[in-house]
Amino acid sequence: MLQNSWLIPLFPLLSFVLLLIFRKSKSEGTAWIGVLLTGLSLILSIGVWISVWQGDGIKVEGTWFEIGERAITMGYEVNPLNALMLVIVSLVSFLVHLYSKGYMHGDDRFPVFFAYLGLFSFAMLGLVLSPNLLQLYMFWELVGLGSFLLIGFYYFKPEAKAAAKKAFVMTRIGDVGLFIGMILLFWQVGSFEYDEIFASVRNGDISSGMLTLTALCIFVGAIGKSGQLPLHTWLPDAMEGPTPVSALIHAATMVAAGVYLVAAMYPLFQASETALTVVAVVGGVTAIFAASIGLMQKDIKRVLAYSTVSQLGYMMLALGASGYVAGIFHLTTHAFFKALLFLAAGSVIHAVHTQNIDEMGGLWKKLRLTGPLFLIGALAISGVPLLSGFFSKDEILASTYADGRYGLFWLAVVAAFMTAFYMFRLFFLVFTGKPRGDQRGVHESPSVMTLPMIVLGVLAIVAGYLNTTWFGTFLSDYLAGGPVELAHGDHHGPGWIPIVATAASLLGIGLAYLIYQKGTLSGDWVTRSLPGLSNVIYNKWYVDEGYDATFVKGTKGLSKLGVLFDKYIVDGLVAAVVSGVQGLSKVGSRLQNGQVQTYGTFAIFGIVILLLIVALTGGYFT
Amino acid sequence: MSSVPLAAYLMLALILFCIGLFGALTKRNAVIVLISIELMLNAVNINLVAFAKYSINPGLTGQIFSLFTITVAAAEAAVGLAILIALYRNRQTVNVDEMDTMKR
Amino acid sequence: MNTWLLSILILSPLLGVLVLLFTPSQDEKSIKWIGILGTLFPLGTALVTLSAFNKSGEGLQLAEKFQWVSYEVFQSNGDVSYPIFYEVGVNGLSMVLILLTTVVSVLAAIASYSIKKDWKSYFILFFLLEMGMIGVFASQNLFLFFIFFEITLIPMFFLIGRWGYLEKEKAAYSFLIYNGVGSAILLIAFVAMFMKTGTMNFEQLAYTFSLPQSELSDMNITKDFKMGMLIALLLAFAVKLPVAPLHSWMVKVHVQAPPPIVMLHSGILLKIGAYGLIVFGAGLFPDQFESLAFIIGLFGLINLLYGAFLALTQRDMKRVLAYSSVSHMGIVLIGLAALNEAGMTGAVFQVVSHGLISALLFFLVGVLYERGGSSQLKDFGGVAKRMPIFAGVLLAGGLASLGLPGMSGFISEFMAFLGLFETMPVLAAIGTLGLILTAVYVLRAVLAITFGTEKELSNAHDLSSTERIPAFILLAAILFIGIYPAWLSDMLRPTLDSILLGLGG
Amino acid sequence: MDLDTLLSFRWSVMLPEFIILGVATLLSVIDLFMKKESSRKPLAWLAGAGILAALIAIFMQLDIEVTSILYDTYRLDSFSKAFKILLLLGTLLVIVLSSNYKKEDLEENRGEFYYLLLAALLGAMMMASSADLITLFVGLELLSLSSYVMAGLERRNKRSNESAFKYIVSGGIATAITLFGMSYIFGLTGETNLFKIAENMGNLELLEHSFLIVFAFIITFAGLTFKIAAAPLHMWAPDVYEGAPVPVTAFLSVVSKTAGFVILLRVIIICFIAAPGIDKEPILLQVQPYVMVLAAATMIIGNVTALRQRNIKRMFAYSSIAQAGYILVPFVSNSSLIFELIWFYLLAYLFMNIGAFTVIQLLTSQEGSNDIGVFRGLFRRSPWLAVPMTFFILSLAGIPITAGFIGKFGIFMGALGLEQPQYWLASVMMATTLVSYVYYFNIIAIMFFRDSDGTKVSIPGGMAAVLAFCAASVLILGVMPDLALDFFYGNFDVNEFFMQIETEVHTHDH
Repeated sequence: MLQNSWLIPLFPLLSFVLLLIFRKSKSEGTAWIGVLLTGLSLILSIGVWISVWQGDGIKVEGTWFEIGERAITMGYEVNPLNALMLVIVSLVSFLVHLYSKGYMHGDDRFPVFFAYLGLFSFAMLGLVLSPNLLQLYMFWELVGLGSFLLIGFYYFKPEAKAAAKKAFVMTRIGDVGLFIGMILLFWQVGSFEYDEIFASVRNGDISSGMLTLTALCIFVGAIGKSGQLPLHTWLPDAMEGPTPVSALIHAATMVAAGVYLVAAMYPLFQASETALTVVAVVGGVTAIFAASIGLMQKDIKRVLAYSTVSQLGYMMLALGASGYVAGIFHLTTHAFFKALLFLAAGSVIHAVHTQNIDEMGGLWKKLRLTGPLFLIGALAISGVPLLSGFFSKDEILASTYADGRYGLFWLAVVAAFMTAFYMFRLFFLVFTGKPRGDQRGVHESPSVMTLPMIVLGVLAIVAGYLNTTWFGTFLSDYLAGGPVELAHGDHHGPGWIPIVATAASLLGIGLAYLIYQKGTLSGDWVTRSLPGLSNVIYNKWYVDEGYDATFVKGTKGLSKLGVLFDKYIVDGLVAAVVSGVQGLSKVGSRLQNGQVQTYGTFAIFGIVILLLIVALTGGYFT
Repeated sequence: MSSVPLAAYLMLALILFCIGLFGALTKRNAVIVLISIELMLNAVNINLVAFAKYSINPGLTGQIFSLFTITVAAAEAAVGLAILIALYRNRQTVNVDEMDTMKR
Repeated sequence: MNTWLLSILILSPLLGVLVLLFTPSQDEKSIKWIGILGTLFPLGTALVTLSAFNKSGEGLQLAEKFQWVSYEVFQSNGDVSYPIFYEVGVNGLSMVLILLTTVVSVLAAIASYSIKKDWKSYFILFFLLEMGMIGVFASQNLFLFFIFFEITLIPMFFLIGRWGYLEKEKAAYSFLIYNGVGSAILLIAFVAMFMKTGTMNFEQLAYTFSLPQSELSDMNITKDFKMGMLIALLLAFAVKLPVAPLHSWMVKVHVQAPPPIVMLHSGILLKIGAYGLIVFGAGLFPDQFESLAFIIGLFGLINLLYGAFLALTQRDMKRVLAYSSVSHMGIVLIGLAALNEAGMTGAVFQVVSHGLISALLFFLVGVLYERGGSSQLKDFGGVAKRMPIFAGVLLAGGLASLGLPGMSGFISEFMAFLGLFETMPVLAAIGTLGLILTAVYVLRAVLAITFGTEKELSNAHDLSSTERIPAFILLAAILFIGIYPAWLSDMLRPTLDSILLGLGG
Repeated sequence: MDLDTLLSFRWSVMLPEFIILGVATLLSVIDLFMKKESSRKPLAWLAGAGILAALIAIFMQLDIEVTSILYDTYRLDSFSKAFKILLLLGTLLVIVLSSNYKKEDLEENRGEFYYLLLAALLGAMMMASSADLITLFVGLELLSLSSYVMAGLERRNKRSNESAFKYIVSGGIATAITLFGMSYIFGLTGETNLFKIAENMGNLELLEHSFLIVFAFIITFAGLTFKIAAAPLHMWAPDVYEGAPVPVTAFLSVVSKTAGFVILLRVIIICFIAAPGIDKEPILLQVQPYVMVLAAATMIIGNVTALRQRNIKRMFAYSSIAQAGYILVPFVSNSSLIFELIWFYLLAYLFMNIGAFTVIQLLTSQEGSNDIGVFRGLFRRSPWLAVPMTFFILSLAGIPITAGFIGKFGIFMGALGLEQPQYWLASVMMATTLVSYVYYFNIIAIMFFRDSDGTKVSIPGGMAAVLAFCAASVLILGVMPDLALDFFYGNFDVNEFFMQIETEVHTHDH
C-alpha cells in the first residue's frame, strides 16, 4: 500500500487532464470522472493511513537534477503527520467533488470546474507527500494556482477577477518568504530534505540567529497561505469562488497548508524560541482579530471566512505554544466542521441565491437537513462540549496555558467567546426568525449535496474523540511516531480550563440568542455606544484600505515614477545625444556656405592651428 | 653657409605666399583670385631657387624644380581662366562670392 | 558527414532562400509553405547534430577549422602572422541555444501566417536572420562570432522597418543604432584582444588570459587591459541583453516589430547578450569577472526590479511583455553574478526558458492583435469566453513567466536565486521582491485581457489549428523543461563546469 | 644626358603609362577628326581597351623585380604595381559607368571626357611610380588639371562650371601649400629624390631645424590631404562632387582619392621615415597626435554633416570624406600593415563607391534630380538595382560579409595592434561609423520602406556589368578576403617600397 502512495496525487491529476480534454462536453456525467478518481485517492489514502497507524512509513527519492555535486531530489514520503493530512485532504476533496456535482449543476463550464478541482487536489496531495522543502514549495505554488483558478472561476465577474489576483499575489508574498527560508536553509544544510535539515538542527550545525531567520522566513510562507495577519485579506475575498471551493480550499485544506508547513518543519521552530513566540503571537492576535471582524459581517461566506482565519490563528497559536498535537488536532477537526459549515452555507445559498444574511431568515423549516447540519457545525466550532471542536480547542487553550503564555491564553478565550457569538448570530439570522427575503421556490438540496454534508456532520461530532483525556490520546501517540519530539507531551492544563472555555462559548451562544433570536437585547447597542469602533470593525479594521493607500499606491507610484524616469531621463539622455549630433551636423553644414574662399580660410586656419599646437607644445620655443 | 641671406629669401617668400593667400581668400574678382594663386606658386619658386643656392647640397635641382612649377602654374592659370570664361558665359559675373549655388 | 555537419547547419537556412528566389513573389501560399519548410530543414539538421552530439562529452564537439583570412605582419623581430580561422564547434551551451533557435524559428515561421505583404523578401530575410543566429552560437572565434552577430542585425532592421507597426522605422533605427553601439564596442574589444594575443579562438584566448601575469607581461597584457576588455564586453552585451538603462530600443522593437519577429528577437536575439556574457565575460576573464560580480549582480537586481516596476503600469500588452523581458534578463545577470554552478545554470535556464516563454507570449499577442486590431489592455476583456483555449494558453504563458513550478521559468528563477543567495544573500533577498512584482504585473495584464466583462472584438474566434501548433509546442517545451530539467542541465554541465573552473580557480 | 643614356633605360617599365598615353593621344586625334554629331561611343570602347591593355601590362610586370629608371626617379616596385592596378581598375569602371551618361552637354564633349580621363589616370599612375618630388608634382598636377576640366565638362551647366571653378581655386591653393612644404623638404635636404631626402633627413645634423622639419611635414601633409578630401582641406569636396557630372564624381571620389593616398604614402612614409622630430624622437611618432586629430576630425565632419544631406551626390561627398578619415587611421598608427590595409580598403572602396555611383548615375539621370528621393521605393521598382545598392551601402557602412567590413577590420587591426593601441581613435572611428549608419540606412529605408511612385529603371548592359562586377566583388571580398590578400602577399613585397636602388642600371639590351 505504502509503495503505491505516489499514486494518490496522480489520480486527481489524471482527472484534471481528462476533464480538460472533455472540457467541451455538455454532459454533467463528466463529474463522475473527478469523483471516481478522487475516490480512488481517498481509498488509497485511508489504506496508507492504516499502514502508518500500524507504525509503517516510507520514503522514496530519486535525483531530479544536479547542481554541481549536489543532487536535487524528488520523491515521496509517508509519515504519521502527512498520512493524516492525506486522509483529510482526499476525504474533503472527495466529498466536495460529490457535492459540487449538485451545486454546479447547470454551469456552462461544468467539466472545467472539476478539472480545476482535480488540479488542486493533485497539488495539495503532492504537497503533503513531499519529502523535501523544494518539492513542497513547488506544490505549494501549484496549490496556489488551483486556488487562483477556482476563485476566478466566474472569470467574467470583476470581483472574482480581483479576488483571484489578490489571492495569488498575497500568497505569493508569503511564498517569497518560504522561498528565501528554503534557500537559506539549503546553503546551511546542503539539502532540502526534511531529515537532513532536522539532523543539522539537532546537531547544532546552524547558528541560532540563522535558525530563527529561516524559521521566520518559512513562517512568512505559512502566514500567506493560512491567511494570518497581516496577509489575511485575500481569504475573505476568495469567497468569490464557488462555495464548494471555499469549503475545500479556503477552509479545510489549502489554508491549513500553512499550519501543516509549520508542523512539518516543527523541529526547526522548536529550536528557536523566538520563532515559536512569533508564531504564537501572530496566531493569537489573528484569532481574535479575525473573530472581531466576523462579528459584524453580513455575507454568510465572509463570516465563515473570517472564522476560518480566526481558527487558523488558533492552530498557529497552538503550534507556537508548543502544542504540536493540539494544532494538528484542531486542524483535523476544523477541516471537518468548517467544510461542513461551508457546504451547508453553500446549500443555503443554492436555495436562496443570495449570500446576504439580511435577506435570509427562517430557513430552518425549509431546509430540514441543512439546518441541523449547520447547527452541528456551529456547535462544534463554538466548542460546545462533546463535539469535536470542544476537545481540540480545549487542548489548544491547555497548551497555551501550560506554555506560560497567559496573555495569549486569555486572548484565545475571548476569541472563543466571539466565535460562538458570531456563529450563532449567523445561525439565528439565517435559520430562525421570519424570512426577510423572497423565499419562493426554496427547497432542500439534492442528496448528492446533502450526503457529503451528512458525512462531514458525523465527523464533526466524532473527530474529537481522536484525542481525549477520557478515551485515550490516540492522536498524540500516533503523531509521536513522526520526526517531531513532543516536548510537552500531553497538555493537561489546570482542570478549570475546559470550564472556562465552555463558559465562554456558552456565553457567546447565549448572547447571540438574546440578541438575534429573542431580541431582548438590541443588536445595535454596540453600534450606538461605540460608533467608531464598530465602524472600524465593520470595515474590517480598514486593513484593505490601509494596504491600498500604502503598498498598492506606493507600488503604483513607484511604477509611474519609473515610467517618467524611463521617458525623460533614459530616453531623454538618448535624445540629448541625438540632438547633439544633429546640432553638430547643423553647424557642419552651416559652415559649408558655398563660398570657396571660406573653405580656403578654414583650411588655412586648420593648418595654422596645427602649426601653433606644434609650436606651443613641441617645445621649439622653450 | 651664410644663413642670413637665406632667411631673408625665405621671409620674402613667406610674405609673398601670405599675400597671395590673402588675395586668394579675400578678393571678390575671380581673376584676381587666380592671380593670387599664381603669386603663391611664385613664392614657392623663390623658396626653391633660394634653397638651390644656399641649401646644404647646392645644385641645379631646385631651379629645375622651379621650372616645372612655373610651367604647371601657367597651365593652371590657363585652365582656370578657361573655366572662368565658361562660368562667365553662363552667369555673367566673375564675383567669387556669387558662386554659391551649391552649399550646406 | 559529421565533419561538415555544423557548417551545413549554419548554412541550412540558405536553402530556403535559394528556393524562394525561384518562387513567384505573388504566390502567398507557397511562399509561406516554403517559409515553414525552410525552417524545418535547419531544425532537422539541428536534431541530427544533437544526435551526433555527445551530451556528456567535455569541450568542443563537431569542430571544424580552416584558415580563412591571413594578415602577415612584417616586424623587425621577424614576421608575425595574424591568421584568422573559420572555426565552428558546439558545446553543451551552444547546442542548447542552437536547438532553441531552430525550434523557435519554425514556430515563428508558422506564426508568420499573419504577415500581409512582401512575403518573399520577408522570408528571405527571415532565413538570413536564422542563419545569423545559428552562426553566432556555433562560432568558435571572435571574428566569426562578430560576423554572425552583425548578420543578425541587418535582416532585423529590414524586418522591423518593413513589416512592423506604426512607428516601425523609428524602432528599426533605434534597434540598429543601439545594437550598433554594442557591436562597435565589441569590435574594438575583439580586435584589441586579437592583436595582443594573435588568436581569436575562444579556447586559446581563455588559455592565454589564464596564464600567470609574468608571462602575460611579455605579451603586453596588463591586468588593466583585461579589466578594460571585460568592461567593454560587458557593455557591449549589456546593450544586447539589454541591461537598464540601455533597454529603450528593446521596448521599441517589442512594440513595433511584427509578432513572429519579436518571437525571434525576444526568444533568441536577446539571448545572444546572455550567451556573450557567459562565454566571453565569465569564460575569458574569470578573475576580473569575479571582482565585478557584485556590480553585475547589482545591475541584475536593477534590471529585475526596474523592469518589473515599469511593467506594472503599462497600458499596452506588448510593452508589459517588453519590460517583463527586461526584468527577466535581470535574472540572467543575477545568476551569472552568483559565480557558482547553481547561479550559472539558472542563468542559462533562464535564457532558454525566457526564449520559449516570450516566444509564446508574443505569439499570443500577435494573435490578439489579429483578433482585436490592438494590443492595448483596455480594448480587451473577458476574452476567455469566446477564446477559451487562447485564454488558457495565455494564462499558462503568464504563469510560466512568473515562475510557477512545473514550468521552465521556475527552475531558472529558483536556481539563479539559489546561486545568488550563497554569495550575496542581501542582494538576493531584495531581488525576491521581483518575484512578487512579476506576479502582480503578469496577472494584471493577463487577467485584464482574459477575465472581466467581455468586450466586443472584431474577430473573436479561438486559436485556429495552425495557431495551436506553435502555442502547444512552446507550452509543451516549457512544461518539459519545468518538469524534467535534468535533460537540459546534464547537457550544460560540462560547459558550465569548465567556465566555473576558471571562476573558481 | 644623351640619347644613349636615354636609350639605356629600361623603358618597358613604363609600358602601362605609355599605353595610356598613346591611347589618350589617339583619342584626342580621333576626336578631332570625328564628325561633331557622330556618337563618341567607340571612343569609350577604345579608352576601355587601352586601360585593359595597361592592366594586362601591369599583370605581366608582376614578377619583375624592383626596377627604376631615370636615375631612380621612376620606379616599378610592388607599391606602384599594387596601386596602379587600383587606379586602372577604377578608371575602367568609371568609363563603363559613364557609357549611358545622357545629358546633352556631355554628349557634345564626350571625346574630351575620355582623353582627359586617361590623362588624369596617367598623372595618377605617375604618382604611383615616382620617387622624386618633381615627378610626383608633375603627376599630381596632371591629375589635378585634367580633373578641373572634367568637373566643368558640362559647359552649359552652371553648377558644373561652379564646381570646376571652386575645384581649381581650392586645388590651386592646395597645390601652393603642398609646394611650399615640398620646397622646405627640398631646402632642408637639398634633394628631390625621396630616398635621398630620407637619407639626408636621417643623417643631417638637422636638430636645430627640427621645427622646420615638423613644419615642412605638416604643411606638406596638409597640402596633400587635399586630394583625399581630409580635414581641414575637405570643404571643396561636397560642392565639387555635387556639381560635377556623376562619372567625374565617381572618378574623383575613387581614383583621384586613391592617387592622393598614393602620394601621401610615398612622400610621408619615405621622406620622413628616418626624420627626427623635435627632441630627436622620430617625427612619424611625434606627429601621431596631429594626424590623429586630422583623421578624427575628418571622420566626424564627414559623417556628421552627411546626416543632413538630401542631395545624394552631396551625401556621398561627405561619405567619401568620412571614408578618407578611416583610411587615414593607418597613417596614425603607422602599423607595419599600413600598405595592405590601405590597399585593401581602397580596393573595397573602389568597388562599393563606383557601384553606388553607378546606381546613382542611373537614377539621377532617369529622374533628372539629385534628391535622395530618387531612391523611393526602388526595391519595388527595380529590385536588381536596389539589392546591389544595398550591398554597396552595407559595405560602406562596414557591415560583415562585405568587403567594407574586412577593410574596416583591417584598419582596426592596424590601430589596435601597436605598443600603444589607439583606443581613442578606434572609438571615434566606431562612433562615427555608427553615425554613418543613420544616413546610409536612410537610403536603404527609402529604397525598401517607402512606396514608389516612379517607374522601373532600365539598366544598360554596360552598367549592369559594372553593377554585377562591383556587387560580386564586394561580397566575394567580404567572404573570402584572402583572394585579395593572397594576391597582395603573393605578388607584392612591401619591403620593395623602402628599397633604394643605389646603382643605375645600364642595360642596352631591352
